[in-house]
Amino acid sequence: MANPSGTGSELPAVSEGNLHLVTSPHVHFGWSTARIMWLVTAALLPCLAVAVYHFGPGVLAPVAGAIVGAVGTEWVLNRASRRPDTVGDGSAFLTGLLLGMIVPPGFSPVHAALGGVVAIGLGKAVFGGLGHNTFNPALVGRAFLQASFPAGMTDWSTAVARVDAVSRATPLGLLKFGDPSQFPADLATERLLAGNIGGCIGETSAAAILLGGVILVATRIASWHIIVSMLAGGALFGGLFHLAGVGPSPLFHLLSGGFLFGAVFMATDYVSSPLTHRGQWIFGLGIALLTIMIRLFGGLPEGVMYAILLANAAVPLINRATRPTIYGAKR
Amino acid sequence: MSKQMTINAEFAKGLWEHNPVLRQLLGMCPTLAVTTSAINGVGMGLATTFVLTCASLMISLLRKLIPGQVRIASFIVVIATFVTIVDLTMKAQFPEMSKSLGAFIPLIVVNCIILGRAEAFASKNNPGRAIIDALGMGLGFTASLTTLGGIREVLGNGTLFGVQVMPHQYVPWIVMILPAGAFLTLGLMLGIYNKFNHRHEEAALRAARLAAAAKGV
Amino acid sequence: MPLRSFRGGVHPPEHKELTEHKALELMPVPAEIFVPMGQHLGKPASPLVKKGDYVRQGQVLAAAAGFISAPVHSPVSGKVVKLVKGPVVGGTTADMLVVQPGEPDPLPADKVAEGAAPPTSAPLLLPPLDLNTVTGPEIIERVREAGIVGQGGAAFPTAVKLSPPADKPIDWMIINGAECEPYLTRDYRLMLERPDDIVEGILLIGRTLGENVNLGIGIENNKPEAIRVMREAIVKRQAAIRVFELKTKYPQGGEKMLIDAAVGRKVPPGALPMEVGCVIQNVGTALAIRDAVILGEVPRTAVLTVSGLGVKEPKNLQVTIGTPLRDVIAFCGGATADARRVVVGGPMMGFAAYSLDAPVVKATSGILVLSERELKEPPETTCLNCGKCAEACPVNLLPSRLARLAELQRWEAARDLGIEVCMECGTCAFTCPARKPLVQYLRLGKKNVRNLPRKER
Amino acid sequence: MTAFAYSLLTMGGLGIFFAAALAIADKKLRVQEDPRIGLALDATPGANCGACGYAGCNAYAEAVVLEGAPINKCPVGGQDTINGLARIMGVDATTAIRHVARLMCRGTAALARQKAHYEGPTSCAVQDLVSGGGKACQWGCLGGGDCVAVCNFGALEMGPDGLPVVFDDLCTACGACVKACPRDLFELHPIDREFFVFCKSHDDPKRAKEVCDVACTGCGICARNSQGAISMVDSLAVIDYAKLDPHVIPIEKCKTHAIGWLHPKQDLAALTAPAAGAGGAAGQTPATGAD
Amino acid sequence: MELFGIFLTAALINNFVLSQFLGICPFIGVSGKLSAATSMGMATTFVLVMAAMVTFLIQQYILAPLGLDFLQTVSFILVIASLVQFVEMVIKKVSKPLYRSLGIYLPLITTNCAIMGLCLFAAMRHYSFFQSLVFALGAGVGFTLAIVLMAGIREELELADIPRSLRGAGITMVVAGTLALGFMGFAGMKF
Repeated sequence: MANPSGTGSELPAVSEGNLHLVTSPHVHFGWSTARIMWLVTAALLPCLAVAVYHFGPGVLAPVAGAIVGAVGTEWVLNRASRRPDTVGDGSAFLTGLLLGMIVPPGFSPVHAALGGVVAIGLGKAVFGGLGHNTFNPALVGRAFLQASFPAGMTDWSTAVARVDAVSRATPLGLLKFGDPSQFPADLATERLLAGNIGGCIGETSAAAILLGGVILVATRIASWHIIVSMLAGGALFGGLFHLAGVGPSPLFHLLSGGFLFGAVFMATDYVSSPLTHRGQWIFGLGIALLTIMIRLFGGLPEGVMYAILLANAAVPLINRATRPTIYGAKR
Repeated sequence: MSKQMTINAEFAKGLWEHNPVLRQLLGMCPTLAVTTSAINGVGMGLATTFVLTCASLMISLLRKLIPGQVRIASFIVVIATFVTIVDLTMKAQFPEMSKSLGAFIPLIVVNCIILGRAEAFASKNNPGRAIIDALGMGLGFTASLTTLGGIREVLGNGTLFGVQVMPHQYVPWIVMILPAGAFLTLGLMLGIYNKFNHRHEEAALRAARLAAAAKGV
Repeated sequence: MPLRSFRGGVHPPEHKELTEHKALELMPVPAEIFVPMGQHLGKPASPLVKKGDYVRQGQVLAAAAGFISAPVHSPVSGKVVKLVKGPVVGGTTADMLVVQPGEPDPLPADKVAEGAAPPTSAPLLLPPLDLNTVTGPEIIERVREAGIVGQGGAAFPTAVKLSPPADKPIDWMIINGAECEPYLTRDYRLMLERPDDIVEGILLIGRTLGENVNLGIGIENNKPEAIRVMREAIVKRQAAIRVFELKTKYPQGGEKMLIDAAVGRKVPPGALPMEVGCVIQNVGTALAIRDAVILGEVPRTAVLTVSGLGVKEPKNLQVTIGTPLRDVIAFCGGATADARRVVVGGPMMGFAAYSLDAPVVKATSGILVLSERELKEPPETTCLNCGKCAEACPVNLLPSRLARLAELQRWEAARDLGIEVCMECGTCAFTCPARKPLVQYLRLGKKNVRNLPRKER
Repeated sequence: MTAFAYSLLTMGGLGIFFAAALAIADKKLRVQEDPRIGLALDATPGANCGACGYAGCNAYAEAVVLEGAPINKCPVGGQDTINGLARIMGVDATTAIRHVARLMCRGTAALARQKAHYEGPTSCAVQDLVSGGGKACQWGCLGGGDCVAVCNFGALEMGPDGLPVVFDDLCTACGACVKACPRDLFELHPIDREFFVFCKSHDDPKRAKEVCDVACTGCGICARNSQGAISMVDSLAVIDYAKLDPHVIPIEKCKTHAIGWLHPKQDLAALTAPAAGAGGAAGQTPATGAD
Repeated sequence: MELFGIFLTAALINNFVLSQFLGICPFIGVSGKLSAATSMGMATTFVLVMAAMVTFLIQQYILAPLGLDFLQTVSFILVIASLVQFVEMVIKKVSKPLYRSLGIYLPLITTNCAIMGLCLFAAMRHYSFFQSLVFALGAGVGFTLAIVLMAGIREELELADIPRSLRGAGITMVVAGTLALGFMGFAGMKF
């Protein structure tokens, strides 16, 4: 009958006034924003490694420029607007790295840094920071660079290249402006996989990108729905036109240019992609269609970036159209 | 609008406080379209100011004669007349500028600033005030356009009023003279303008609180 | 047979190993108990005793105050010391009677001489009823009299749940043995230790719901032993009770999820399970009903799991209702040095206690003392729109968006997106990498949406 | 000359044609609208705060003109709006006494106890859902600043002591803070009213004293000495201002200083000084009802 | 195919709003709500087509034969103003909520340079009747596309934590700029 406890003094850590009052749930999956960002960064390393192998260590200069621009802007703007410091969550670093991977190998580091500033400043900070941006910040940065320095952004004759083969026009450029029959080797599948072709730093080797993609999907960071729908869309639309006698084979569409890189690393950006799987399928197919249209009928050799930016703009409408049916409700 | 402002205030309000571009967001189409260079901004601004001033004067003079129901239509006819005058004059005197401003000279006719001032101010005030108001608004418009054009010209071409101002190594950001650059620059300009005003408001609020606190003791 | 489940959900670490092998233990009655008048959903009961009264175990302390209410019985024999407002879990304060367990005062000599029976502290039981002859209405009446409430968490008065309106025929009564909340092993232990009594309870509940009701019990497949034992007990009694083996996934034990998994029916938004002809009862409730009918018992103790890395000796306990949390934790060896939070209920839906004086009540299913080691709490960042919450939400909502709408006080928009369907299971907040307090905002939103003027849909 | 004539003809013809078409359309399609609505809208301050009980200034203006809603519903516009609306509607202007918001709690961080470490969003409405938040008193100010957030006029600010401060001059008595406070601690009072019960606690005396130094414990001493102006409602003193004669209130008898003057003379200074650490701190934070 | 080219150019490649800067006022003013933006887009498209037809007739059969090209501005604006007023009356009669949501911007269609600009361009480029029609339709679709995309984004951004000084027109401009960058992908598109 005796009070078995005596007093609360036997409970040093959870004594009165020391209890934590928090809403349920009291356990957590344990993942954090920072962890996701750094894991994506890690998934990008194979691409970077291949780039260094093919283009030489000089490619690190524009990459570093973009990262410095992005992280520096994040830090400065946080300071200026008296918001909590968010450099540590890795998102600005990732944006910078992504941007660095999608400029030509010999791109000016200073201009890359400007791209980083634009990516974070106009792509993210004006919307209120991480999680609010409508567009993929890295692509905003790149679109800005593409429009600002059209010559620099299409100059593949990099001085840093170790192999001659890589300091050439991109396969897509050859297809659009050159005579593809004169460069059959550049259009071969195994070279597209290995990446010893002309192109932006991170996008040349399909194999390295796929490895990164496997990492992202296996860790369940990226939605495979977006990647698969975009690839399926590319194969479908590219294939249809190919059958109709327009354009190269669908496999070439998928492996060349920024298609894979866009599918794995750009379109899967959480913030600027749809919430639901159904929406993600529409999103991926839409990007694929736009890309193929721009590649085949537009004035530019490559259109992945524009396609993703335009699809980003449509995400609110897609989200609205694909709102999940509430459990038990009738459609 | 019950209180009469001083002539100075009437003039100055268009420059900053009620700046037609930055505050009232009027006349955005020419603002964005023609500001690829500072000189274009000046040209467009002055052309608009001329139309605005003449139309305001005319409408103010006629304000008691025009019946209410057809006033908008009459205003438009008056404005269109002056726009045609400007258009023809510029074609004759400044053919180059007229070319670079293109359709946006005749489009002054649909510039909301002009109709807006006609409706909100000139049709309710005497000719003197109407002219002051129109001049203020017109110069505010011109100043905004010139600033925007200047920024875009410097960054997008390395020049200001045609004079090279950026160092030789500078690679111009072509995007600045493209449509996207116009939107982005104006967006940031609006942000900076608002930031200034917010600072001002916050300071006023702090002062008011201090005053309230002082009185409370 | 494929495993039965539902869309969405998560797999939180179970930690059931801490207590699943520990047999139920009876905890001694503490020096003072605190019996709240409101231990159920609905109106608190109204006290029938006053300060200084001597009360017997099982005596009615407070009467039900309305249809959705339940009487409160004294868990012990002893003296009513006072009526106070004391701390409760999941709320601020509530009225409670403080009872000091003890023997009754001896009768004065003259009364003894008159031949009066000496007062006793033995439990006051209701007359036992016969399992084979008792009728449905009798059972419901007994359940109401005994003040039995649902053991599943919401503490809804069971008698009300057993009296569905005539226009809602019930054809499935399913016992919820999923126990999907991590840490908790109470239902598991009850199934292992009292399977025959549970079967009797199920049959009794079935009798209240008419001739055509099918009976079943759903158990997650992480409790194979419980599934085996229950199957044996059912066979032994030759009862027509189906055992549904369910996939282990949180919140498998949510009413809607259980119904979906077991019989494949979806409860419409805003409706109760009876809308689709189902009634769900908890294992503990079935036992309480059985004891009330066959033994004439009223709820005097609560069976609960005391667990978490912050308590020295995790246990499954039978605790006198009204025992302060402090005493229960102390009985389990006290808290460790790195204990940070005391949670009453499961870790996914339970409430953090702000005071260790708060008492155990009828529906308390667990007391968790969580330490720093298991409270993984990454820093909060802004929502990344990653959609993991939407993927996990068992009722197909967009929690991140609803929470943001609630944060911005846009109640109408939140209502239009179905915030009222949310059952606060915590799945979304569990998976959120941005560590947003989603449940808190959803709760805020639901409260304010309820207060919105009704709009015809 | 021909060009001139043609111009005249063309423009005249076009003008007449469209004028006629519009005139006919106007006849056929006209929607009647009371011109006074626009005028009434001009008379409102345009803050769209909803304090009048309508969906915004436009809705209120419509209600005044079309449904004859009372013209003194707009606390923000005050007498100006009333005068304006009176002129438009042709009715007498009724004078509104200026009101301001007052916080009925003095439980600063130093004077009121905490019961647990609350973790989560600071917003009061959210805190209140988690067992009433960290503050031990379940009636008092949570200090989350919901009132500050909803104030459109900058009239509220969180003070350093964890309670919001009202700036009388800026307060328009729109009532937004009254609605926002989950604990109903704000009340609108005439600006010259200085005497209040700064507590809303219905706790029993023991608990009230336990959780906060400045709580109304419900002892009733003020009521007994108030000649009927103060009554006790469920352990809380309530003032009937119609009967109140401030000079006979024995507020010095209130041990916790829960009842007293808005601008304290001595009553709170003595109590706060040791806690605040600096003498006279109470006098420097004006008009707070919270020092 | 040539008509399709005109349509595509007006709608995407030289999008009226994002690359020609026509119709910016309603683009900023009415893009706050998706429903209003949709109706604004439709109303504008309707007026565009009507105006293109009427001004074509006036240009072709009155101004050009009489050599009165200098009256273009005046007569066009008169036509447009009357048309818009007519549409306004119809909408006011048909749907009060629609009228309210479009609010003060309906009269502003008058001063919507998209309409005047379209008529001037069509006259300048000597489009035929059908070409003008398709041009107007393309411009209308382009305008609707831009304003609907923008409205979708802005409704979404209501949940965002945008810096105070950029709220409203500022962020709209930045989004429009990024959209314009995206639309550059259509440059040079030919079928």
